[in-house]
Amino acid sequence: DTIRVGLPTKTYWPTTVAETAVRQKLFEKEGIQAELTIYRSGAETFEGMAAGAADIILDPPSLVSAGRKKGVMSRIVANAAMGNFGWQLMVPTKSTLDVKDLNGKKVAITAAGSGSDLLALWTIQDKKIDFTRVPVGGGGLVPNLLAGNVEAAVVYSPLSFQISKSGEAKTILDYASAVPPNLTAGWIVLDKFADAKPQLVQKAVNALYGAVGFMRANRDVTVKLIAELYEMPPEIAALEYDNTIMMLETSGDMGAAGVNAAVQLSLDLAKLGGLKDILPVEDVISTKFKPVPTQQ
Amino acid sequence: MQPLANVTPLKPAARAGAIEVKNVGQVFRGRSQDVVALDDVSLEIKPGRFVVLVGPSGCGKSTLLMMMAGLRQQTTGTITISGAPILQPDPDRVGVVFQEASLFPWLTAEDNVEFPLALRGVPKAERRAKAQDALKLVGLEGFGKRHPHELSGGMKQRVSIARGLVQDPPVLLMDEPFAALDEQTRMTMGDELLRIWAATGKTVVFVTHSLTEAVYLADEVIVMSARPGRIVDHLQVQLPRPRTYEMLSGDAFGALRDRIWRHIRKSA
Amino acid sequence: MQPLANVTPLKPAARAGAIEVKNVGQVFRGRSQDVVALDDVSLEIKPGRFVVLVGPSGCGKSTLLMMMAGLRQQTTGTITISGAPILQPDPDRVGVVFQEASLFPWLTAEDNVEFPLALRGVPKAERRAKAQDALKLVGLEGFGKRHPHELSGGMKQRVSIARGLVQDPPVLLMDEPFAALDEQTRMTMGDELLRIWAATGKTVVFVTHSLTEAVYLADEVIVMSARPGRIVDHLQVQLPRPRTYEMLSGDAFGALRDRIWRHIRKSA
Amino acid sequence: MQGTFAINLARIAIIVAILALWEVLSRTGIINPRLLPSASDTFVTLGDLLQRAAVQKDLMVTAAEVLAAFAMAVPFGAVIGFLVAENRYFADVAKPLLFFAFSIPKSIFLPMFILVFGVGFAQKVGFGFFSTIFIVIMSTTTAVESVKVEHLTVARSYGATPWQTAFRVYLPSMLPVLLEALRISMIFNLTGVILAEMYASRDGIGHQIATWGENFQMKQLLAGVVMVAAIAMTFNELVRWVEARCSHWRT
Amino acid sequence: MSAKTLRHLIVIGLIVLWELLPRTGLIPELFLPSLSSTLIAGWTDAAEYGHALAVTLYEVVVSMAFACGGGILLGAIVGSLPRPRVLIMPMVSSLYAVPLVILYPVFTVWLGIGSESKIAFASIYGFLPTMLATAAGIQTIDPQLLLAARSMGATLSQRLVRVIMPAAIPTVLSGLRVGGALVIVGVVVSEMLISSAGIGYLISRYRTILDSPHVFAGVLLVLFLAITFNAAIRWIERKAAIWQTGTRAGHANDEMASGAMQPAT
Ligand SMILES: Nc1ncnc2c1ncn2[C@@H]1O[C@H](COP(=O)(O)OP(=O)(O)OP(=O)(O)O)[C@@H](O)[C@H]1O
Ligand SMILES: Nc1ncnc2c1ncn2[C@@H]1O[C@H](COP(=O)(O)OP(=O)(O)OP(=O)(O)O)[C@@H](O)[C@H]1O
Ligand SMILES: [Mg+2]
Ligand SMILES: [Mg+2]
Repeated sequence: DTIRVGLPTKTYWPTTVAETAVRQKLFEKEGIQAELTIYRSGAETFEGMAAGAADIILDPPSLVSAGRKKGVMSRIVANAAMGNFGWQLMVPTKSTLDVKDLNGKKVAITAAGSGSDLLALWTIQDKKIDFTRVPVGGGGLVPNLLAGNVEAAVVYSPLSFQISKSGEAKTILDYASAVPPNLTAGWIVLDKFADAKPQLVQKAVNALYGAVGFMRANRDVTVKLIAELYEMPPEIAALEYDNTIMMLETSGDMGAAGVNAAVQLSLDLAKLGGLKDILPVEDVISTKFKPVPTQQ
Repeated sequence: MQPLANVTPLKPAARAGAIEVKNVGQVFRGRSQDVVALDDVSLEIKPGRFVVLVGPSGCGKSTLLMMMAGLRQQTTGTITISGAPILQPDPDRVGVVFQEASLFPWLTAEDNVEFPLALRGVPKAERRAKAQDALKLVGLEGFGKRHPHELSGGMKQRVSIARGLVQDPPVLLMDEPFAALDEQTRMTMGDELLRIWAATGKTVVFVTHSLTEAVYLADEVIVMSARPGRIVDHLQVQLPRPRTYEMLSGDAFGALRDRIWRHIRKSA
Repeated sequence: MQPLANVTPLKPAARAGAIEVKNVGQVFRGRSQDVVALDDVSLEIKPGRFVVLVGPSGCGKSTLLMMMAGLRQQTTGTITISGAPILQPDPDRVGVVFQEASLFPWLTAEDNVEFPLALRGVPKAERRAKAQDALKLVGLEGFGKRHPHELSGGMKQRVSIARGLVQDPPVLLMDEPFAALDEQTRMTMGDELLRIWAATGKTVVFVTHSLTEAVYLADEVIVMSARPGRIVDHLQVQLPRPRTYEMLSGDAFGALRDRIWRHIRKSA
Repeated sequence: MQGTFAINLARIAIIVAILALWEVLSRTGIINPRLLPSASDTFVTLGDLLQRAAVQKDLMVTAAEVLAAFAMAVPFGAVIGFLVAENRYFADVAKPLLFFAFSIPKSIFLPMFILVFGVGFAQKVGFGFFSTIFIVIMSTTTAVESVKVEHLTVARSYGATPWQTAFRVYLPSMLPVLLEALRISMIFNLTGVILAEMYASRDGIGHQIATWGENFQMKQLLAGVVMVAAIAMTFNELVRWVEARCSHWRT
Repeated sequence: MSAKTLRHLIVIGLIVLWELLPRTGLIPELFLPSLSSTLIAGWTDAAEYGHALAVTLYEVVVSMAFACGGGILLGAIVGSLPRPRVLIMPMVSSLYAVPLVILYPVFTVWLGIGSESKIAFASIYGFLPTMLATAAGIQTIDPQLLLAARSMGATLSQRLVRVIMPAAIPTVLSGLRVGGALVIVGVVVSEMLISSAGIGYLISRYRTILDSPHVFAGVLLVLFLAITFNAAIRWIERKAAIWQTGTRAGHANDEMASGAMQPAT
């Protein structure tokens, strides 16, 4: 059997997880094959799954909720991350602005409605300030920040580490710690698929969580892998390892205590971004699969 | 496929080359008003005849030729060629030399001449040979490799004549083919044409403005009047063949020429 | 701006219309070989003369006219018109009627005739009047609203002549303007042309293949030979003016015609 | 012919000037070199990238997709364009519809292609085809309209079959317009395939470019852009070469 | 059946399919929401869409002026002058080969994220095809006509306006069609990539949150733009029809030309 894994963007930790699982032959150990496809963003990944081009994907709960409204029946089967690790609000190094000073200013986000938009909206609400969110796309974040078109930007990892390391920008707000823990991303499968091939799903999450375990245990190998995948110097890869990979959920159990609340919080945050129809938590998660990490 | 039992050949040999025009009219629908270019034209041409069509400018000669070639549908009446009505161009029955040379600018002179042969899939060597012959006939030996824009007006017209000749259909329609030629070339080409015609037994319909040329070449001369185009005279030229330049000054010749001239003068 | 003190008018009235061609040659660079179209042609035409150019097809008549009009640069030699060399088209000095009608297909006949006037900003009413006159002159009254594709070959040529006439330049170059016309129309137009010429004192250079027409119209006939184009004869036609059709059968006329004919025969 | 040398010289001069400007702007810091790495750096990076087996494979994949899409879109689009130009009825029915389809950004339909083809070769080719076909249709229509009626009449009088008319009259007559269309189509095709690769893929050069862009790896991004541009330009030159061979009869 | 009827039938068919395919579940609503839900989505947020339309319309009109005006003018010049042609054309078409969509995010650095960058992008996007089509069309003009105009002393601009333009009008019009359509696409795509206003912005925003009815409401607006533009071109075509007599378009009613159509059918 082959499981098709859909990943939103290449330089995002799920890619590292899935790649590790492939390279360490964890899928094979589970007796399955994996095929990795990289999409351009979370929404595209979700569409890919809806179109039947991916079996298991990583996305935030909000998309699951929105998708169910549109007739795409899917659920989160495993909890992947409980925070926005590596996501930071950044300003150019020379800038003296602090978060509060951003009132009335312009802040770059990747796209309206995206993860970065949600974080920007959260900032507005939490810090009781108001600024204009400017969608500039992933490729436009740093150029526009450096060129001064925007005063600040919500930057994802490892780009955030990269530009702070290079001295081009500095962090004024680290969302990993600032935002209360919520379920930011989970592994998602279609209900249909989960019903038809529960074993395959189970094996896939086993392998993926096996990979998380492996990465935690093998720093050097993983840093090297990140450096290779992202085409980045090892220092940045090491930062990525320490600040995101090490923060990932190791069990993934959706039935664990507090998960429901974390999902609820995540959905509430999404409401800020214009998501209209929020479904009850029970409808977007599935507790059927409890990952049993594949052992090396 | 089974052989078809009752195939009637399109052009029974006896009638090959016969032209019959019956009550043909042509009306052009204009934006503001309609133009009656031809009105009730009827004529019959026996196979193998050399017929010259004359008439004042704009009387409908080209239009009549286009209809005989199947390139334009008449508004009324019927046109029969080699025994069958002509409804669309049929190069096996009719060939045309247009009033304007209309050569393909992207082809050389010889490729232009070869064009109709190429369409029929004549092998390269054979059509090259035929094209060379035709070009030689019109006095353009050695100009085969030139493109139309490198030729003079008269040369282009001659290439166009050569293109009409290589086709070798039983009926050849020629619309003022010699208009852009000097008198000497014109005479030579006229004689060549007569020679080919005599040798092949084609029916030729030839438009010209030169009355001398008309009488010199023709078995019959059809005279048209203008607006709307009608046939006003149909003369038989009984002069013996081969024609000679001496005949030009003969009385019979002069009389025929004068008779046509009087028609033209009246209607132009 | 200050008035300029020493402005010499481009065309001193005395020389307006004079044409001087000195040792002019034209070589076309071909891909494989070069073509010498004209070789060392020299001639002088006094203002107000009616000069006819004859010669076998492809001898370089059109090429010579194009150079006189400034539309093509000669390879060697100089051409002077109205006292100044002609290096580019100058409608104040020279007008051209082309061998191929070259009408603008998107303009009606009258708009085509008005075109040169419109270029100079002549007011609408005035140019309309002039165009109507010119169209009447060429026998196309009532055809002004037609587009070129609705006209016969001869009609197009006549529109083109009308277009040349409205320009009214001191020198008029006409390249086989009557080639597509029937004999009657041709004669009428020839007479009209002579009338205009006599009334305006223009210099006319006229290319034709009809030797009768040449002698009938000309003050002088220039005969060219082919490949490479050279002037082989330059005749003065001393027949009195106005010319009449009776002259055509006179001895003087016949002699001139014969002389030209012999040249053409030799070189074609 | 004597001008050819001068023109080539002028062309080279312009290219050198553009590269020099690029280099100077970046080196002197008039433009932040982080945003616009210098030409030399970009080309060094390009050299490195081209050595990588992964990049070579991606290029091959993209090239295969582009060629497949092009090979289908051009004949198919040309035939439809031909029908639209020559058949009144067909034109009246289809022209406005085709035009509307042409005016909608094609990327909106990317998910549809995933729905139908999944993610892979067929989907890239399908989308490349879809992004190209409309411009091919519209350009062919333009090209056909530039053919002279007299030439068609002559061919008709010789009893030319539709194929003969198409290949012996239409094709040579509309060649300049058509080649221009080919050029533009190729660019649309390339962009379409790359967009599809950026959207969802496992390999292909668009996949790489997307990553470089999101990672703010300007050197690699520019090198990638140069790579794609080079492919398109090579094709351009190929078309120009054909054009030069076929259009010498034009003065 | 008349062409118009058939076309209307096709349109009606498409509309019915649009409604039925999602309703019957043959296509998930995420990919194609039913027409009715799309219309409802558009209607409930009419104000938002109206504002976006205004922004996009402004950008489209300005870009159109640049792309079509500039494209035709430069195409005419380049097409009628052989020297600049051989020099410039290869450059220009090579330039077009640079995939601008990829570089667009970097573009915004210099042009800002407002309308200017959209206008620049869309102008370039639509400019080239217009220019190339015009230039290529002009090359098919009968050189004899230009010669005639020159002999009558037509200046370069007169030749351009009075000979080249009318002779090339069918080609130029089709170039205009292509260019105009591309301008619309260019504006919307650049808005989708990077912007905070306009139809493209709405499309990509709603897409990110998987709100497909709102996405397609935006697509409908784009279609509306295309229909408007098409109507404008049709109007110009009718105006230019007088010029076209004698060309192929003008011959359409002529038997000769319809006869010439036979090979195609
Ligand atoms: N497409 C058309 N639309 C309208 N009128 C036309 C069209 N074609 C020809 N005519 C008209 O039909 C008449 C006959 O034209 P035709 O070309 O047959 O004349 P012709 O006898 O060949 O003249 P010429 O000797 O000058 O070539 C003319 O009055 C012309 O204006
Ligand atoms: N652009 C060109 N390139 C090469 N050769 C040319 C070109 N134009 C004309 N020629 C050649 O120059 C010679 C003279 O041509 P020209 O058109 O002047 O002849 P003409 O005397 O007007 O002939 P006609 O009476 O047939 O019109 C011809 O042999 C022709 O082939
Ligand atoms: Mg005629
Ligand atoms: Mg000539």
